[in-house]
Amino acid sequence: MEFGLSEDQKLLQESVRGTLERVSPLERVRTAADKGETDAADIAHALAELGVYGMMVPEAQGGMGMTLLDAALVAEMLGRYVTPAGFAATAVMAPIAIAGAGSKAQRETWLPKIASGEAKAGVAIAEAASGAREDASVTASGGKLNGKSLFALEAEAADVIVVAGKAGELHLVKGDAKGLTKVRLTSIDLTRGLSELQFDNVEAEALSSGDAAATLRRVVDAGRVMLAADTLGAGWMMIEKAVAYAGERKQFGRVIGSFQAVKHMCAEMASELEPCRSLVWYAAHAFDAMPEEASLMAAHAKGMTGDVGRFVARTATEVHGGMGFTDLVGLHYWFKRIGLDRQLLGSPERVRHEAAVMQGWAA
Amino acid sequence: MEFGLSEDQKLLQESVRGTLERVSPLERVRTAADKGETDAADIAHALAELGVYGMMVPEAQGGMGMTLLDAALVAEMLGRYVTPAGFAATAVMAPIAIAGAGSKAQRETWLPKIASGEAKAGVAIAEAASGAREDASVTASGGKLNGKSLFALEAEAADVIVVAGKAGELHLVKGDAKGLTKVRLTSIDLTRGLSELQFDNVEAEALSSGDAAATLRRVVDAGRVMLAADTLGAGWMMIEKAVAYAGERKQFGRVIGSFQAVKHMCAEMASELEPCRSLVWYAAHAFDAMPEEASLMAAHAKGMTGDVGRFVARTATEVHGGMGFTDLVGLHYWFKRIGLDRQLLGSPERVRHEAAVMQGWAA
Amino acid sequence: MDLAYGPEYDAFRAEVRDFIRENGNKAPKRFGVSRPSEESIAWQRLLIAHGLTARTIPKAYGGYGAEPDILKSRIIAEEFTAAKLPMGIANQGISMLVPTLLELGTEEQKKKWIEPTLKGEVVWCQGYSEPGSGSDLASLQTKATEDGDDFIINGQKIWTSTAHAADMIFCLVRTEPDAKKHEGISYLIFPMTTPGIEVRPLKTMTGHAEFNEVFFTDVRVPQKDIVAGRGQGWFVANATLKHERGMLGDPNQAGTRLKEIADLMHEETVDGVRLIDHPVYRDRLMQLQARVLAMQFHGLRLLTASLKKEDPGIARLIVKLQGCEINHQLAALAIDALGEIGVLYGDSPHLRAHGSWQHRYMFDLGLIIGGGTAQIQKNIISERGLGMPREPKPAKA
Amino acid sequence: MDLAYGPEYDAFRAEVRDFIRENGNKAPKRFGVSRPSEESIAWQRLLIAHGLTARTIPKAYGGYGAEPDILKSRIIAEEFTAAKLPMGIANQGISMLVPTLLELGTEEQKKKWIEPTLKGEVVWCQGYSEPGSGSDLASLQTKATEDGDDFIINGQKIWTSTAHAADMIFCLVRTEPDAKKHEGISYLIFPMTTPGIEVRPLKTMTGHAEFNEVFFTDVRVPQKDIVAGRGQGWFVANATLKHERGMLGDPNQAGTRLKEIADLMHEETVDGVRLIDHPVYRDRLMQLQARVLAMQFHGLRLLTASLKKEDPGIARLIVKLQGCEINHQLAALAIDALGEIGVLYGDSPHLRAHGSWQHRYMFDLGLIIGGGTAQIQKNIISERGLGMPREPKPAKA
Repeated sequence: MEFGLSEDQKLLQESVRGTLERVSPLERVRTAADKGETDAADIAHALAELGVYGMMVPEAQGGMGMTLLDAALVAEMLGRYVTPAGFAATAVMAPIAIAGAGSKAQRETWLPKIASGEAKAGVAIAEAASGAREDASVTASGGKLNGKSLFALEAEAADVIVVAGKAGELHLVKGDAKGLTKVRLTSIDLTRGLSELQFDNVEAEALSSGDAAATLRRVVDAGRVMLAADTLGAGWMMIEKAVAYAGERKQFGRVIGSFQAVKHMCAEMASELEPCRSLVWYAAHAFDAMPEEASLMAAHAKGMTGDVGRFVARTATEVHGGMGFTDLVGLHYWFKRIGLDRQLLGSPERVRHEAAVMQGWAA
Repeated sequence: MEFGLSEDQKLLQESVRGTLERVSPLERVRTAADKGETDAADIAHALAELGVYGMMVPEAQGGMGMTLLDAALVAEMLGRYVTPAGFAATAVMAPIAIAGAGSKAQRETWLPKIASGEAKAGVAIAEAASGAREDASVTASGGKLNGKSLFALEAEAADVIVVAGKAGELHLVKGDAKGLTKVRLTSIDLTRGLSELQFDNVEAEALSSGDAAATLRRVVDAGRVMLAADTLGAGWMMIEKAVAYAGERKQFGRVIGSFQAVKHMCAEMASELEPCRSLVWYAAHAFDAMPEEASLMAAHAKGMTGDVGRFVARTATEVHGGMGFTDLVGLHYWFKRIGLDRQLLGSPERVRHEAAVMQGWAA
Repeated sequence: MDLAYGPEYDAFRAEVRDFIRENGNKAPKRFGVSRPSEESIAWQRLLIAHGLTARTIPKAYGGYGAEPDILKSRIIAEEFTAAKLPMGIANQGISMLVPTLLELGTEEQKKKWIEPTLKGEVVWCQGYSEPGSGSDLASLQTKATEDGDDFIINGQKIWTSTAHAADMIFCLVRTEPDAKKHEGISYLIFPMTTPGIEVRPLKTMTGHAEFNEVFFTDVRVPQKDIVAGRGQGWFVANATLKHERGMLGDPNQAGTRLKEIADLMHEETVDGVRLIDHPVYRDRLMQLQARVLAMQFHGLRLLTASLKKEDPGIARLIVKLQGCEINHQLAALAIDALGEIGVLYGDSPHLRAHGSWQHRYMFDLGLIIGGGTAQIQKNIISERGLGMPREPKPAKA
Repeated sequence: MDLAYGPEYDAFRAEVRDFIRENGNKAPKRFGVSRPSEESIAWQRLLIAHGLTARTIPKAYGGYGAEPDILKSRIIAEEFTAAKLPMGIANQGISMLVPTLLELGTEEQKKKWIEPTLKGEVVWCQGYSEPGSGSDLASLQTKATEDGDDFIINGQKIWTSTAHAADMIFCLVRTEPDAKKHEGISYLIFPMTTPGIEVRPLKTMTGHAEFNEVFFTDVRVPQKDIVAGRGQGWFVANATLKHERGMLGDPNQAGTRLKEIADLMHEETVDGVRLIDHPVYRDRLMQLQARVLAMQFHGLRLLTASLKKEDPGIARLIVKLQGCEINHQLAALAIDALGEIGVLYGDSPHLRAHGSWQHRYMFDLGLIIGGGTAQIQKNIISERGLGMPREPKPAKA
């Protein structure tokens, strides 16, 4: 019985932390945001050296076949350092899709390249995960895709994209396929890549070797856990920054961190966010070891971090007073990262409804 | 243009306040609660002398034909002093029902007696106002009522009871009618009377001179405004008590009211509750002067005071620390009064749904 | 209770409507972001001439010279809002400097500054906050040292909107270093062209530079350009800050926003289902509607108190806290219901309302913090509104 | 991550199940409200004999004498909960006094008190809080004045559960009036039959007298009945309070409650529609499910930290605050969804679950306040958990 991180996992997280502290400091994030880099090459290179792109790729395809909990620890650090680099789609969701429902050829074509970081993968499943807006949908016919998918993750410069079709089936599309138009969507969070994909008779391969619907479910679950972990990391960084700022900033002759109101704001943030860590860990572990609980726990992890994240983002900003509202201290990068996490792959309201459905509590 | 109380209204409220301070102090409330008195004779007598039972009775029937805003001011004071006396049903809802849908004979039989306090009236409309629990309903056939109605207000010792039937029609039943069984329902709030009415071929007169459905709507609206005002009064008393306690109680060498956390709790209570006053006033005034807005405003006044009331009741108790949890300071009488207000005649969730329906925002 | 305005005011309302019908086409299309456009200035003059703005300011100082009448001001506002017309120039010179000079300025100061300010010819900025003095404004450190008939100013201000475009600044500086902190401050007015002033734009979380930082290096200002005397600056500033706090959290604006969200929830769908048909979002909308209505009626109550010259007590103190919070929550609901569309920003495709929901969500958080943080508001409500004790002074360490 | 217990523990679990199967029928039907019933005492002896309670307490003092093993304790708890069997006697003597004596008592004290306490023969109450000393326990005023070999005790305690039925009290008294407030307190144990003790029931908002007040008038107690020496009482009490705080807000209890509410929402209807089909209530249920699950897994995390003898840091400090709040919110949801039925109480017809949702709603609010108010918890979390500064001491007025 051990509900906690192994020594290896702690080492993994520390090494990612150390690397990101070096390659993804605030100044670098700022430059990337200003330039519109959502997958900064230098940072991606450092991540490749750490091997994170191969974490979820099976060993048979040159990856490390690690667990979703391992990936969640990385996602947490990426959130902590608001790192402008792809991960959830290319390193987690796409490999799960391809390993889960790809043919041998598909697996062998893409997974080794993804594992090495040589190829990047995007994921276009927003309609399945969060519901279709603007009636977006992708339909397949005769090996060709038509329609559009909004809010594709890390797809802009991707070599290959996993696309969910209207019936819940999965497709693999090359990033440079003819008839595929990628339109960048700019969100509040300039550290991550979102696009609209428009399909005009785009050649696609079906990902149909396994149970595609079950694989899509796994992809969504994994994505939700990644976003939950991202918020966990970003949220704790905001708390630490708030505590540090409150320990320096003086007003009325005292550091503001000695005012009970400020202390209680920090205490409330910590006591709301810290239980999320256990839920994220459990959800990730369930994905790995207890598949029958995985979807419920992923939904709850996503929903709870979404709501708690909002509270933390707002409260930490308030603790910073006017400084929190400026661009000077850059706190808003975390605020916006958490804001994006909340809305992607199912809002708290939606995932709670799904959680009810899973338990037979809603139709 | 004047959105506020007239001098007469201020005098009315002050005179009710003065009387209740005298006749309904905490010790009296406690005795009444211990004895199961929910319409204490001495207090009812004092209220009769103030003329409150005739407020909503038309002048033609010996009443004063006052406004619902006047009645709300009285209700606020009754909440403030957690007064164990009937009012909302006997002095407001029943007169509105009888005056609105009663025949000349019915009006002249009952309204003068209600106005003088000689007769007391109850109201059994919970199924229409909050939805039926346990499939309770009352059906009429050949001038006889059958079925049951739960959560009847002030009905136990009433001389006459207004009963809503399954189709939204209204009936008048004598308190001592044959076949009528009244079962006391004990709630957390021992200052107010709730009962179950069981009808076994009970003789009833239809209240059918006007538009019964519209009258029922008016009765519900008025009742909701009364409960909202009750919570407003009870809530402000809790805030005042919390502020006073915090100004006396010392811990760590300071009065606790000088701790920022305690001050902020009090500030939050006040800033949540005080806007409710304006909403209650407006809802009452709409009932009197802008009937097209009346139901929406009554619903919102009930819903908002229900939620804010819960926050105030809980927070004021917390400010009192352990003392608030004991019976010693009697704070719980207010806590429970607010708790009952919240659940009667439509919960916040239900009235919000109704408010959406009224605006065509929900089916 | 009487929500009608009565015949005199109905007549006045008719006059305002006449004006709007006849002149509405002259309203500026381009307002000017920092400085009023020529169109705006012409419109402002027309409004003043008809008593529709600067209404109660004496003619001698360029106003219309009417008696104060809150209802007439409200009627003007209601009609202009209904017609979707701009009310005239709104800037800190007009809202804060002019009332201050009227109350506390010398005759010479009034004569010199009020008229051109009203007419949009002179643009002001406000030099109050400093990086080290936010909630604790009285601790400000910008120094004004005597040098003959002048002061030499050194220091830094922050949150100075329009500083980059302003002609003049009204500025709090410490002139009496040895006095108690509240008593050592003076209120000075001087041109932004004075040598030694540097303005740097201050970008906020919204991505825009809505504010500036202003740096003073040996800025020389005549001592006579003080308002209300040396060491009086704290009291002058509090008089004007009161105006500013009253402006924040306008409940009618919240009503407009609520309506916009209700419309949006009728138009937008997810999986083909309208957002208004999602019970959980709808319930939030209804909760907010109750709160918005309550604050609108609360506004009527405060208006009535003003008319009767009664002190509304705690009812006034809660407005900023409640108003800003409700606005923030409204924006949050719009964002949430919009799902991923709700996080789009900048010039993204699929943006709704130019990204204004996200902008408001962030800017309203700025307003919760600015002009007295929510924590300071709660201190004020508990101390002044509820009579609770101040925190004890800390013992010297 | 490994949520399995492993073969050794699986075997242990099998033993526990065997015990339950063979002896479950001996579990007491009547527990005794304040004093354990005879059935309870017999059950307790049986459990001790099998190492199912008092497991790690040395045999010499009446326990089972096993090595501490958190997992085995957990397995016992899991199996007894699953079988809906009582775990043995739970009272403050066993949970607080026994660990204190084990750690700090003299050999004589251990020999004399632990065994009869474990066996339910001696019932204790706790004399810590005073009317004037709630959050600020160290300010307690009950005086113990030396008189020869004795102390003479005068003062008052409050929140003393089971005082009316207790044989003994463990009590904090001020023995050193001239010492600093934390250093002048001693921990004394004495019989409740000592002359001069008066117990008055303390009714709470729930309508029940779950607690008492205890008054001391010239109560004579031998000085030797101090635990851990004069002036050490504050440190002794903190050691035991830690146990109490850990007990509050058990996340598994919350899981049971959540399940009960989900069941209730499936059974109860309004206008014929099941409560579970009301999206707004259902959404609240789902929100609470996430929070309950998070705290359950948080409990696993703390358990793992204990197993590894690691300090879980802030993770431990938040348990009371979160746990009590979630329980309170669970009760609130049940009440709200039940509508008017939710406010019924006492012996009313139509009552659900004997009125326990209302009772819990109020009692859980008491728990939020008791054992360190939410405000004190937040002070602790910010100071010990986040390293934030203490509030400065106030200057002398």
